[in-house]
Amino acid sequence: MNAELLAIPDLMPVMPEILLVLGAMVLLMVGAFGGEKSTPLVTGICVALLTVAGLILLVSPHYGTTFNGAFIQDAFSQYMKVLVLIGSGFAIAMSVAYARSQNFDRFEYPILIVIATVGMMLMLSANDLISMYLGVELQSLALYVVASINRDSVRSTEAGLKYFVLGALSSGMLLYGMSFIYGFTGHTDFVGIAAALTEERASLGLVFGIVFMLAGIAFKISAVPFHMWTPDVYEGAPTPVTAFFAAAPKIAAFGMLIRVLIEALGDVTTDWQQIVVFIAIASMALGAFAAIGQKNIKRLMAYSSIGNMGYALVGLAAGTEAGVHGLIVFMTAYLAMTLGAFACILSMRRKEGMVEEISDLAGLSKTNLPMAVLLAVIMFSLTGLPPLIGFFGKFYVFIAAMDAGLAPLVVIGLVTSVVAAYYYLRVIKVMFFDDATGEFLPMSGEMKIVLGLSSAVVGLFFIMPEPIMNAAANAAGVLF
Amino acid sequence: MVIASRNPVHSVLFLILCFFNAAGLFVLIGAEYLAMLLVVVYVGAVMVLFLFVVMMLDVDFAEMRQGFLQYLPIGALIGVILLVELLMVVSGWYIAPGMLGEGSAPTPPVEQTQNIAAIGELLYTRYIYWFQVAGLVLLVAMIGAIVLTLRHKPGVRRQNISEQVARRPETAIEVVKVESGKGL
Amino acid sequence: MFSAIVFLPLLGFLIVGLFGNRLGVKASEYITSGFMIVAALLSWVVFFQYGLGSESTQLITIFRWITSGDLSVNWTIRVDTLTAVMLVVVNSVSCLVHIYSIGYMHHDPHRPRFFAYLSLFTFAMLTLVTADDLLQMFFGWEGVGLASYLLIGFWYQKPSANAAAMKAFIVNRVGDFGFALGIFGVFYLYGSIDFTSIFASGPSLLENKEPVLNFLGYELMAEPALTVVCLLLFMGAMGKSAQFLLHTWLPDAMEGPTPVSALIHAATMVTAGVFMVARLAPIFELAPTAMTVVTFFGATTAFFAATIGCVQNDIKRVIAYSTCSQLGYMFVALGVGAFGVGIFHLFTHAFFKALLFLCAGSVIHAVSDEQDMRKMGGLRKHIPWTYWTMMIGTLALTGFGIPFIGIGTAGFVSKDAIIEAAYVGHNIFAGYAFWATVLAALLTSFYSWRLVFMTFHGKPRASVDVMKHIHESPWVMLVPLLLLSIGALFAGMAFKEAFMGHDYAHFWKDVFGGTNSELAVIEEMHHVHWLVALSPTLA
Amino acid sequence: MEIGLAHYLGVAAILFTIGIFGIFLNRKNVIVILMSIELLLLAVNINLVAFSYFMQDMVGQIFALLVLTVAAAEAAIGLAILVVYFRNRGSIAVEDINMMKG
Amino acid sequence: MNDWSILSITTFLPLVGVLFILLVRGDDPDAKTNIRRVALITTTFTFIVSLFIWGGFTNENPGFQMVEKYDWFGDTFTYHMGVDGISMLFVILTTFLMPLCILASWESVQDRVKEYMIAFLVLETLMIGVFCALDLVLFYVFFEAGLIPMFLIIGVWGGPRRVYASYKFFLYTLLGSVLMLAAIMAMYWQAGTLDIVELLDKSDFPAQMQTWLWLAFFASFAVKMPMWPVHTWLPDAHVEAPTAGSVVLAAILLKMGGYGFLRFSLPMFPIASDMFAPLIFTLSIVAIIYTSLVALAQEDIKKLIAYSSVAHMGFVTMGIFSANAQGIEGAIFMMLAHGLISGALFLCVGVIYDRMHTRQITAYGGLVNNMPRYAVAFMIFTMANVGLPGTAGFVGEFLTMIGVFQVNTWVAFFAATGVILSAAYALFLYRRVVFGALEKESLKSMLDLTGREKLILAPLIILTIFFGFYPAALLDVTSASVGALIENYNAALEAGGIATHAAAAVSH
Repeated sequence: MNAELLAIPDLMPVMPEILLVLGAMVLLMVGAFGGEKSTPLVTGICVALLTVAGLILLVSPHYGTTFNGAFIQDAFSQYMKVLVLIGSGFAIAMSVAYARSQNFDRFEYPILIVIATVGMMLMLSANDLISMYLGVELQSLALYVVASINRDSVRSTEAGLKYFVLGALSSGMLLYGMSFIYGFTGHTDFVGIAAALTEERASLGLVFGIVFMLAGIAFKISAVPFHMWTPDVYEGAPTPVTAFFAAAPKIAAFGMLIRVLIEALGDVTTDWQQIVVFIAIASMALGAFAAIGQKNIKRLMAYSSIGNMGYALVGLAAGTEAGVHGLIVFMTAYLAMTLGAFACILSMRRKEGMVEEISDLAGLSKTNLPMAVLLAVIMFSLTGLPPLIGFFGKFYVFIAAMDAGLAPLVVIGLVTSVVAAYYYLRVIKVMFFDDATGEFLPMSGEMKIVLGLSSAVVGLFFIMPEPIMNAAANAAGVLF
Repeated sequence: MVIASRNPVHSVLFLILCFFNAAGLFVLIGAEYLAMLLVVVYVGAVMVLFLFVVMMLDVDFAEMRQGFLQYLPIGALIGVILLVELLMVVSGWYIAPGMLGEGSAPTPPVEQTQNIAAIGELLYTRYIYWFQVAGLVLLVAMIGAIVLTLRHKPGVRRQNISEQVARRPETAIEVVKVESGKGL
Repeated sequence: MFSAIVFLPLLGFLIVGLFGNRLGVKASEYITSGFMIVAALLSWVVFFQYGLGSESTQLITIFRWITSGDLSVNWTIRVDTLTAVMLVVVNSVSCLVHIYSIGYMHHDPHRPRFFAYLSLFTFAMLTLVTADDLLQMFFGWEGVGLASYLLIGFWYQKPSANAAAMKAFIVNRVGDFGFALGIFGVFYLYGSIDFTSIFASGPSLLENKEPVLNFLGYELMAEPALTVVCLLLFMGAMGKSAQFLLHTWLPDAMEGPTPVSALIHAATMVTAGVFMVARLAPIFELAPTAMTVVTFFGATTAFFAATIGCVQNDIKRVIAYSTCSQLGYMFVALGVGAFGVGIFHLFTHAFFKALLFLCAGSVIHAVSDEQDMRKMGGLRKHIPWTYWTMMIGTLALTGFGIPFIGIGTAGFVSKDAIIEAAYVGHNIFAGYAFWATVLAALLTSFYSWRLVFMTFHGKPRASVDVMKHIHESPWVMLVPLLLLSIGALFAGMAFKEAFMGHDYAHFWKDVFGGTNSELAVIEEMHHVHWLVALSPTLA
Repeated sequence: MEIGLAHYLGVAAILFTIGIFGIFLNRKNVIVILMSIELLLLAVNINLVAFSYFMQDMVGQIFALLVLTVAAAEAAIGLAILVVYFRNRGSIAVEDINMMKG
Repeated sequence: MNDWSILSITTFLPLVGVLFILLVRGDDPDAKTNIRRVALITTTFTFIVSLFIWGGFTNENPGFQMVEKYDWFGDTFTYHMGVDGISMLFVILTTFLMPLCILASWESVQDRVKEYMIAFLVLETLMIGVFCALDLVLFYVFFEAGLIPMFLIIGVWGGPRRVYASYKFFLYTLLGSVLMLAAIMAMYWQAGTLDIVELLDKSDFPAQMQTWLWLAFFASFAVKMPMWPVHTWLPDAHVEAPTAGSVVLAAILLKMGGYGFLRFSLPMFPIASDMFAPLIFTLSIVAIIYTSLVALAQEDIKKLIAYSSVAHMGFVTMGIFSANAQGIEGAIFMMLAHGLISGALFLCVGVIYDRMHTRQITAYGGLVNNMPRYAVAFMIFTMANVGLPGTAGFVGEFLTMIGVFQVNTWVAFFAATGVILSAAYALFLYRRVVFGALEKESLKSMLDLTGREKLILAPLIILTIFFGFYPAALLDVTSASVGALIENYNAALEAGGIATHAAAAVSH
């Protein structure tokens, strides 16, 4: 027994996660003993926890690896974690009003989100296939539950079931791929894999491993052809849950994907680039075309997110630092836009309850102009119109792909974004051109805040782009 | 047969059989602890759970096979292709000689340490992190299962001990002043 | 002085156009007419200075217009003999028409507008004739087109007037299409479009032995290139001067008020094409083929229009077709190289054709706006002044005169000269032109006298009601008639020597490029066979 | 005949294929799908253990152990969701999971 | 000379107006009036400020002037503004027309006045920005962002088929411009910079690549111009847009396409431009002739004018790709003139639309009887549209044709037929609307131009005629820059081994 094994690992890099886990457990106790009454308290503390964790990350990050290289904290994971925390925090905050009106104010809900968040953070910090897998599972299991949290609703549980079946399948594929990689390289840690790969060229077995692993991750980011669950889950899950699904897990999965592909498999880029390119094209195309006929705004957002994942994959396909940089910017943009959009969707409340048809937005510009304007801004941003953030996100992604010689991919991406523009425009059209069919209840305070903040980022990013751009560049830089 | 049998109960049983076989394989290559675990955890716990659920849900199994064949040709085709490819991949698999024992944690010689001890030694020291996270995963599973399935049925009387203990005359007895001639 | 000539009409137009309604009708009439009288007098002064006197070509640059790369165009007034002649024609006729209109239009509520248009037209025509470059000419060219459009459509409530106005404008545009292309071609060949430099570098172009122009896929040598350019320009002239194929607008244009017909469609605008060809004589001379085509079209039009003139019943249409025909004569003269002769006919024609139109206007005025000759007749007694001036005009048109002794009406002198020129001309269509013009002259006599007889002689065919109202026109209309009569009678004899006789060289100086061909034609003309000389008279 | 790595991997591959097959071909019963997933994970485990043994590397076994753990957790959650769904819908036939289409 | 960032000030001044408008509360008539006033004052003030740009502009300098450059997105792209002879006048055109647009919508827009004015002011900022931007991305940002307010203007305040029209407008334009975006990225990859000035200096993309880049840019600008056959969005957009929207669309937004050709296609991809010139010529000719014929058959006034715009833009593209001084200067002049004239025409249509609420030609007739002043104004613009010499419309037409004649006579030949056709449709329109007897009862109560309408149309009339007689005022501004552009173009062609037209032409 050597001393190295017995030394207490450096816990500083893991502080935010530890904080969250402990907090979650304590809250579980609070909830269990406090009963239903404690829900608001638990919710509030959860948001606070996430905030604190985020602040720790922002203010005093400890870079470095720990647990014998299983866990890594660097600028990249720091940046992505902050995004994830923002996504989760806002998702919890947005659910408050909804929960109150829809009778599912269960204290477990915020706690599960916190744990899922921890899972995501672990994914982002994973420096090892096993850490990665555990992170994925931690997150996924929590999400399965969250999806079907509204257990009395058929749609919610059906969404949960679908999500679970396909998620578990994806885990299986992910694992199978991992086992091949392990078998081929003899290592599960990224450093070891990378080292093993530099020695010899990739064999068929490794390629299979990569294919299976990518397929598994593609499920998590809902990229075509593993997107089937997305629209149904988006539609079926309670709206705040959908908001959460749309934002944080995507970012985390992407961060993980980037790290594994760049850090571990960076030397066999050619082997996975083809796959990524294919997935990207398929996602962009499906996201653009399938959304056209949608009537439910949540389904619309689902297809929108599929498409957006396609764009993000374009940046990954480039496989360069510029590509990752673009991808990070894009994900930032995506987060802001998604949160804003869902804040609006969650505000579509009428006296008789929530509505989620696009046509319900008719005449919003007459009944609630600020909301209409901000939602329009977000939609235009999703379309990719300058000077909104969506444009710059896409721009950086595409320019990197162009740089990597993937011009056809770029052109396809741009063309699909025009097709996608059609359905985003339809939302705007309904809000601005059609006559009102009824009014929504006034927006709740937290929605206003979320919407305000996110649309401020979306709309005003171009004035002060440096902080985000520099941080993203920094984050991308550490991977190369 | 796990996937093909008409009755899910049979499926479960076949699955158990399958796990036993796998455990046997594990034993063959020296992973005794895992083999045991497989039997205990899977066969003992998970499969029983499955069986329980299957029986509890009591689905109508009569029409189980219908429609199965309609997707069979194409499904079989895909399955066969996948299988052939996989077999092609794995049949030529060899471990590069240089990689033997070069892994992150070489297996100690069997004479020195037992399999279970070797695992334990690593798991609680170097890989404590994974151990903890796995624990967390189980916690989530627990919370999730409870959240989803536990329900307080209205109308069920429950004993509330602290309430009973804290019972005071003031709360227990209502003193009613009865006006004369009126009755209650 | 030159600026005054050109810009007084513009001033008139602006004042009346902008403030006409405030100034009142009378003031509008007097302002425009007054300006025109001044301009007309000044242009006679110029005519004597430059034509009969010895002043040489003068250029007055006003300001830059378009400068782009090599292309440089200025607003310029170019004064030489040709310009002087045109100034006289334009301003005199315009001035008289203004005065005449005061009487003719006195029923109309929109008189200020009418006078403004007239002045605008005059201004455009003046910029055309004083242009020193093709573009300014084009400006005037289109300007008169616009004014013509406005004036033809003056009675905008009449759908036929609107249609005619549109037709005039669009058919003219077809011609302009060629003109514009011609301008481009000139610029391409010469790198410049002002007359001075074109004329200066004209002949040197022919020395170039390489293909100089790729036109519609054909590589053209210098001479064919020039021919193409000239033909394109001529197309413009055809449109404006209502030559065969593009003549259709002219008869329709008679929908406009009669003074307009007199001014635009007889004396001035339609002669713009003739003027343009004459102005570009130095280029046309380098392209004999183009000259041949000009001859052909001129001759064809002269004959063809005359035949149609014979069967028209509308008094104005008869005169309109006669105009067409006479323009054909002019082009014949130009085509055979007798530029001076062509311009001389333009000059004389202006007098008698304006006279005829104004007379016709007077007739129409008398019979309560009836234009159909079949409903006239026997008017001689009722409107004697008109009758006699009309007679003079008709005599001039038919070219009445006594051969060999040089006494005759204006038309006699100039038309004879053209027929002679055609006879001696050297291009392959000259012979055709000769016979066409002779026959046309015959037909001219026929339709002219038919007109006079149908209108003034015989029994009245108008309704009694109309006959009761017949009255002689007021003096303000008759004075222009008399003045024009004088011109129609004597202009030919008075200026014959200057335009095409012995003073030729002194008069024209080097306006037509100074080459010898036209001198030769003039020379030969003087020695033609007596029968040829006699033919028009016989006809 | 010596039983080599390829044989283990072959068995795993067959199991994996059957698992996939079971998920996609099953049109009737969700529970069978869950079992198919278990098959997938078992295949993975065989792979891992085989690699671990032939490479003389303990990490594979530890990985397999963790996979086992997680698989159990997953099964629990999966069954829980299934039960909840069954309560709401009264059926667990795959065909009936069709509330949402598009 | 550039002490006070005049370009940025001009560009963003309208946004200040937006802020003030946001401060106005309430929805009553007074508030609306205040909003309109604020918008008017802002745009007028912007115009005045922009005149200082012209004042400070040196005609002889072919390079960029009043340059401002700040870091923006790190080293990828910068905030780089500047004008040269090609772009400066477009800025002035924009600022000049905006107050007129505001005035034109003074009474016709009663619904959501606040949003309307904001949309217009934002649009103004973006339009000015397009012409000032000296960084490709900055350019693209302004270029694309303009879609947003325009989309809303058409969609919210438009006519009955506004949704269809706005969609078509948006998607057509977007599709074109994303391809341009791809090209921009490729340029960045190749040249390592997106600075327009630097790209202009070293436009040495390989010939093969130039072809693709050119096509991508073409896709965007051709839609924007719009060139046949991608023009179909324009008539719809015009017909449905409110008057002021049509004016902006016709007068300024279309010009972005031409400006783009001049700024990018020609100087940056000379070899490809040379190669594709025949294509452009063909499309231009088809545009000129075909759309003129289509215009002839229109029953809707605005549609007719829209088609005439397409035809006129045909002249512009033709002129630009003739790549000589006359052609290019003519094209620029034509764009400016068309800005004034077509804008004015749409305003004229707006005048009667406000009274009758129909744009059907058959609904009118004989307006001259009770609207003589209107008839005069309409006549002047019709004639300018026809390209009558003495109006601004002529100079551009003439120069482009004379320019193209030197390159290809076929093109000039067919373009000249457009002159005939334009006369036909314009006069046909005029005749049906204005001339004739006043027979329709509904028209008899129509009043002549109000003071406000006179105020709008008067400056346009004056300028239309002024520039017809003295185009040098504009041509002098452009000549130096155009000269430099052509010089570089020919030099690049020679370097590329292609005989230039200048060499082929006869020595003068």
